[in-house]
Amino acid sequence: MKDRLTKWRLLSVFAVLALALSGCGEPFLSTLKPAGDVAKQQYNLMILSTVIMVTVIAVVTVIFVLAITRFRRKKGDENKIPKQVEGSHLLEIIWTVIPIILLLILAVPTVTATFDQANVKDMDKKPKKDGTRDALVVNVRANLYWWEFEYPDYKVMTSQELVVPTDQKVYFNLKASDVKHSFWIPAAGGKMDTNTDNVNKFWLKFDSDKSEEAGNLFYGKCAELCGPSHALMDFKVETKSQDDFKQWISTMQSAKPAAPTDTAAVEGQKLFEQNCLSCHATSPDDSRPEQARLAPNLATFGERSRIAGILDHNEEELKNWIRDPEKYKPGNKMTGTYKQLNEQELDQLAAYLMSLKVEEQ
Amino acid sequence: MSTIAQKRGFASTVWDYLTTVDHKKIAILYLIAGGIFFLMGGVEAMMIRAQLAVPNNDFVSAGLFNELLTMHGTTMIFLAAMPLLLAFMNAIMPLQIGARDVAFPFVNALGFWLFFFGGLFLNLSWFLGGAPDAGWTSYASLSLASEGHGIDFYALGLQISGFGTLMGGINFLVTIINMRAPGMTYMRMPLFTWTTFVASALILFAFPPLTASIFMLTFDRMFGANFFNVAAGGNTIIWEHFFWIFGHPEVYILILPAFGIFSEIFSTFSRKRLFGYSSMVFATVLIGFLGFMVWAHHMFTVGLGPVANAIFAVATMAIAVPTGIKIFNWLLTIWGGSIKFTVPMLYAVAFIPSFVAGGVTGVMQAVAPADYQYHDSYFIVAHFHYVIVGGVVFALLAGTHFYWPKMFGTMLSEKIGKFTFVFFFIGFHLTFFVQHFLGLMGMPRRVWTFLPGQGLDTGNLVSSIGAAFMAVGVISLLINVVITSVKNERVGNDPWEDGRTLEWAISSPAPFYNFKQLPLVRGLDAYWLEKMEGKTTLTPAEPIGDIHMPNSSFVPFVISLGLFIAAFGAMYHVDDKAWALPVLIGGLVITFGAMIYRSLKDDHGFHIHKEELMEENDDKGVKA
Amino acid sequence: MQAEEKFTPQTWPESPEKATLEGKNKFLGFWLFLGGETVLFASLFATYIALKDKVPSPDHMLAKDLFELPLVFVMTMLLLTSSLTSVYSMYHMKNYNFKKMQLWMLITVILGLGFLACEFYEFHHYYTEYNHTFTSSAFGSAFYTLTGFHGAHVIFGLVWMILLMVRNAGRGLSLYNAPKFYLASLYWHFIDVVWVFIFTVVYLMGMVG
Amino acid sequence: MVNNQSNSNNPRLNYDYRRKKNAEGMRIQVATFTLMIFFTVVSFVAVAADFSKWFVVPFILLLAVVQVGFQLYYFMHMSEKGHEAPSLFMWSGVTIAFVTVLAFMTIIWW
Ligand code: HEA
Ligand code: HEA
Ligand code: HEC
Ligand code: CUA
Ligand SMILES: [Cu+2]
Repeated sequence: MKDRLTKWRLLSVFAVLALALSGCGEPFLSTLKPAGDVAKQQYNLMILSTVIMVTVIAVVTVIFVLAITRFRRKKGDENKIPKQVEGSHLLEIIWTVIPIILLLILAVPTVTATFDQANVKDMDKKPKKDGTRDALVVNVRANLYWWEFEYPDYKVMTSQELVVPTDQKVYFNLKASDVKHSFWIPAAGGKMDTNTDNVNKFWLKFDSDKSEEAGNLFYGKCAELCGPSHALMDFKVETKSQDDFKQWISTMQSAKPAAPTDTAAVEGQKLFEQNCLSCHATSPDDSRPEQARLAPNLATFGERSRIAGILDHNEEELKNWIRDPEKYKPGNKMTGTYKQLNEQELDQLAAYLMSLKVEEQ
Repeated sequence: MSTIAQKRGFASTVWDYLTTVDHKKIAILYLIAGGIFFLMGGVEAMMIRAQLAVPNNDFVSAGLFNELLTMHGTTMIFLAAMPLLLAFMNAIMPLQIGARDVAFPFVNALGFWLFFFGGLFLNLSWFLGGAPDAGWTSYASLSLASEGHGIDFYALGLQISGFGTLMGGINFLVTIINMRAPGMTYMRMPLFTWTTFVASALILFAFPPLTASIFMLTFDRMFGANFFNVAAGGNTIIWEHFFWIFGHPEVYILILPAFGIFSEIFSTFSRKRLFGYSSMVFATVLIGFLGFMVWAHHMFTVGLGPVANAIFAVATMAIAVPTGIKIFNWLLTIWGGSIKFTVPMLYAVAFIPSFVAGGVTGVMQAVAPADYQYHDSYFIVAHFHYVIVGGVVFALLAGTHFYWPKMFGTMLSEKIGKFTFVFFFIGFHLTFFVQHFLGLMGMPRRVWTFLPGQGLDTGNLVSSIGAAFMAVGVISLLINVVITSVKNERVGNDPWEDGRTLEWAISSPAPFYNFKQLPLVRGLDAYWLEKMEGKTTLTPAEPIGDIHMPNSSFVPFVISLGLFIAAFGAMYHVDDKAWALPVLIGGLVITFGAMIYRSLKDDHGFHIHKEELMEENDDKGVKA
Repeated sequence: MQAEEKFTPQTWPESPEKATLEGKNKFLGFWLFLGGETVLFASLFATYIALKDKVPSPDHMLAKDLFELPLVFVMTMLLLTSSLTSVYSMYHMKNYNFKKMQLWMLITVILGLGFLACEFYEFHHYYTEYNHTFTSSAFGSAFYTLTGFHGAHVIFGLVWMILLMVRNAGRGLSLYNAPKFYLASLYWHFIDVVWVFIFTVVYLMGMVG
Repeated sequence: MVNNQSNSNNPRLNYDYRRKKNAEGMRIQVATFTLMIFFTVVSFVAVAADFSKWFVVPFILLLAVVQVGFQLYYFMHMSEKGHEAPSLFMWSGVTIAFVTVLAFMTIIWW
């Protein structure tokens, strides 16, 4: 009877906590609204540890409050000398053993989850004859302040916006090309550093229902100080059902170079070729070597949700960005690398860039 | 007094402090210098919070923000918290063990001046082309990429002040091992002395890895080496390991002395001996030991692999056990006591729930997979400010009030002190509690600004308001200090009336030779034992005799100054400045010249003669 | 016991380095310092091990191609022997024989100088023959930092001993300077301890691959 | 306290004894030295003789450790009394040194 009572109590603590915590944050960003297996497992660990910790705090607080209320020096006690107690073996054993037990309870799932989340064996399974594998692999390259996502098995490349299928493990190869960054999609799971020394590997999974709640668009962050615009090194994750994703891949693979019809855009294209093409590519199958890929691939630029990861996606902001990128992302690598542009040229460039689309081509 | 005489008085006071080797005066130097750095770090924190109060703010620029956060962290840890703790160690520890002096008075002074010049050098970066901006951790890829001289200031400044700290550590260790009064066995040492001992041992072993890696950073940036240059075969993870092999013990270097201060305060104001003294000692040593085995918990996301992550996760959790032992021992110390809520006691009492909250989030972070979420988010910021501010800074504030009479002979106002406490306490929780949730909601740390529409606005505003409360608290403390110093009401040996350890048996402040006769220690809480037997003074262990004292010396200042000068040479050497190399060499010549001078010149110190001691008929020292 | 007191071999205490409080403090403090130095050198060793043979391109020299055992053997013998001579020096100090103490310390210094000369030759050789420099690769940086830190310790130890000998030449032994001589000799032994690991880990293991 | 000098108050009586003890100690030192030289030679020979790497590396490391033990305990007198605190701190240093080196050999692999 008593047993059930404590169990019930514990459960309700869990429930209340989970409720209180999940009231927090936005579904596209918060770790408290886990949208996939990894995040969920981590969330469960967070809840388990929080419950233990709240218990610890509660015990300490109770003893503490009792002590400071009951034993305050009262009027008339000025000369009272309390009994000088040396210690108590029994008590000391109790408060050594109980924490050890609590920590063991915590340690077991910790170790299991650690190994679970580091399991990327499928990634290294031999590619099939045609060079592809079952596992979906994305190569992530972090750069001062932009992200590149390459789908090596499909020869497709995007920047700033990662596209992933739902309900399927997505494996990542992570590295940085200049300084260290860290790849973090809070709602989908914990972060992993992109080192300059090596390639890190991990996986994430996106739940379709949760993705829908988040509007199929998650926020990604750079979580390692990397310079002035570290705070602005955001990216977005677009989730698609597996079929839609396959569709998307094949559209990307067959994307034709943009052929604008609008006169302004045609002029813009010329300008772009003169000033910008040395860094930016406009087709998703950019075959240049990594070192030559100095800037985000703009093949899908017209379909993005943000400019440079942070600005609203419209022509006005686009022109602002091209006019003075430094103002929006201090220390970025684009500032001052192209000629001064007048308003008309900006309009033309904007028209051209906005016409860069793959899916609605 | 004529103005001329006063001026000379001032100049001679300054000279006195520049050359002093008296641990009590060095303590005051540490207190002042550390206090000033604390204010600077605090002002930097206020600017950080001002910038983050609202989204898309442009109160400071992105570059300046990175400088602010780097200098805030570096200043607070290296130049404020640690030196302030060293101040209390210097002021109190030798008195607690009944020593006339520290083991190496000269080295003690040298340690201070190295710290001081290192800190000065670091902070001059603000005026000489920009402060370091790669975070206090200064991870290698970014710190090599960072332009200007900011990181050079960081490397050289920390190197110099690090030497100073190392010397301080060795000095305290030898003092405690060799200079205890008769009868002061290890297991009768007050807890603050014990924690000083363990923290000093941590300094001894934690600083060398930092020294080594800072040398590497210096060589890479200034002399063309390739330790961290991946293109030439280098490896940036080496820096991360070294930084944390140092960095984790460092946080225990900070918290252990804080624990010591609280132990003294709890037993004093509960009028009870410390509950479970021997397990407290044991826990202290165990924390120190474990502190060296867990550093990779700062690197869970680096990609060390599941085996390393699992091992370090479990090892980290283990530290909760000895820390818990301490917490419960304190609770049982006040349990059944007669608690008097003085200002120091208020901080001590507030420390318990605050620190436990911070400690348990530490254990949550030890859960490696969950830490993939917490790492480099505001959750971490919340964790470490809970333990550092709720632990270390509370201890510093408590210690300031508690030991003020012993250091200066006057009592800080309890009224203003309570005001300070209330504002600081409320402000602290306001500022940092919400940061847990900001982190969980996806806010990375070290961000210069944040965009609206991510659910982060309210939390940040609350946090900034809290910071303002803390500032009010700190300012009221400054006012308190000024008022108290102006009033200058002298107090006696044992102004708190319930002092238990040796320092409360001698006058406030202590005479420069500390104890006229070395006391005989007959148990834990030596002075309390005597008081319980109705005595007001200690039992002497020796007849009055000549006391040997060290001579003052200007050499420590000069040695440190030399390194300070040399650092400029090393730094500007990169810019191909013609004067840089001569300055580097010149500075080193000054340093080594002063060292050689010191070793060639005999310095036997001087004696205070028995007769002079007998003449002083006041209550200083021990009466026969 | 007073530092300034005059002694005869008969009254000279058994452990002169620890006979005064100052001496005792110095003795302990120096040992603690050596404990810290152990960790410092361990850090450099760890770095060396991690960066061994890490070079930007294949045309750089690796450990195997670089090191020459005969020279290292000579250096090792010089340093090991100097460790023994410094033991002799301390033996005579304990017997209150100032002259012999100075003499053996002088021999120690000469052996140390011999070691340094070899090391300079070695570095020079790598620089000029193999273009293996401090800045040429991560391997080079780690190698020169480890061996160079050791070399700097040798130089410091030599200067220290020479200064002690010169300064005290006319004064004889006292409880004031005995601890100083003792510490210098401890320091010298520690330098040898480090060298034992350097020749094993850097040179011998470098040859093995 | 433990490391007080022992018998300086009756020096004459101890003089001869101490002389003898010092000389005896010196003999041990020389013997130690001989062993150290021997170990060194063996190490160099083992490497020069081109044995298998898997044998040589642990072997010479072992010899180095023993040699350093000799240095510390005999040349630096750590075996004598009055060295409790030094050995405590040296051993702590060695422990941390070992952990550091171990970490750098195992978890920095790229
Ligand atoms: C004074 C400073 C201090 C102290 C004392 C601590 C104490 C602890 N810290 Fe903290 N820590 C920092 C300062 C400190 N830390 C700093 C500055 C950083 C960030 C550095 C940076 O990145 O810039 C950091 C970061 C940090 C991390 C890395 C997070 C990350 O970046 O991803 C981790 C991970 O494990 C951690 C863990 C711990 C643990 C387990 C303790 C433990 O020692 C806590 C133990 C205490 C308790 C647990 C409470 C009392 C115990 C009981 C009442 C018993 C019962 C309890 C249980 C059964 C749980 N800390
Ligand atoms: C001992 C260590 C210590 C202390 C005491 C503090 C104290 C405070 N810290 Fe901080 N902090 C760190 C160590 C510390 N900190 C570290 C290591 C980092 C990480 C840095 C990094 O990422 O690299 C950090 C980072 C850090 C951040 C995160 C920055 C970021 O990631 O972008 C924030 C943000 O809120 C912050 C806030 C504060 C605040 C509000 C206080 C307050 O408690 C401060 C209280 C002090 C005052 C309020 C003083 C006020 C003084 C006056 C008003 C002056 C009056 C002046 C005169 C009369 C001359 N700190
Ligand atoms: C040095 C090479 C370089 C040149 C030349 C250059 N850019 Fe960029 N561009 C960059 C980099 C780097 C970024 C990423 C900036 C960031 O986010 O920090 C970028 C970002 C952008 C973006 C936002 C991309 C996105 O994915 O959201 C646009 C749009 C853009 N550039 C347009 C232009 C135009 C138009 C020109 C020519 C007039 C140009 N760039 C010339 C390097 C360059
Ligand atoms: Cu990239 Cu922060
Ligand atoms: Cu830590």
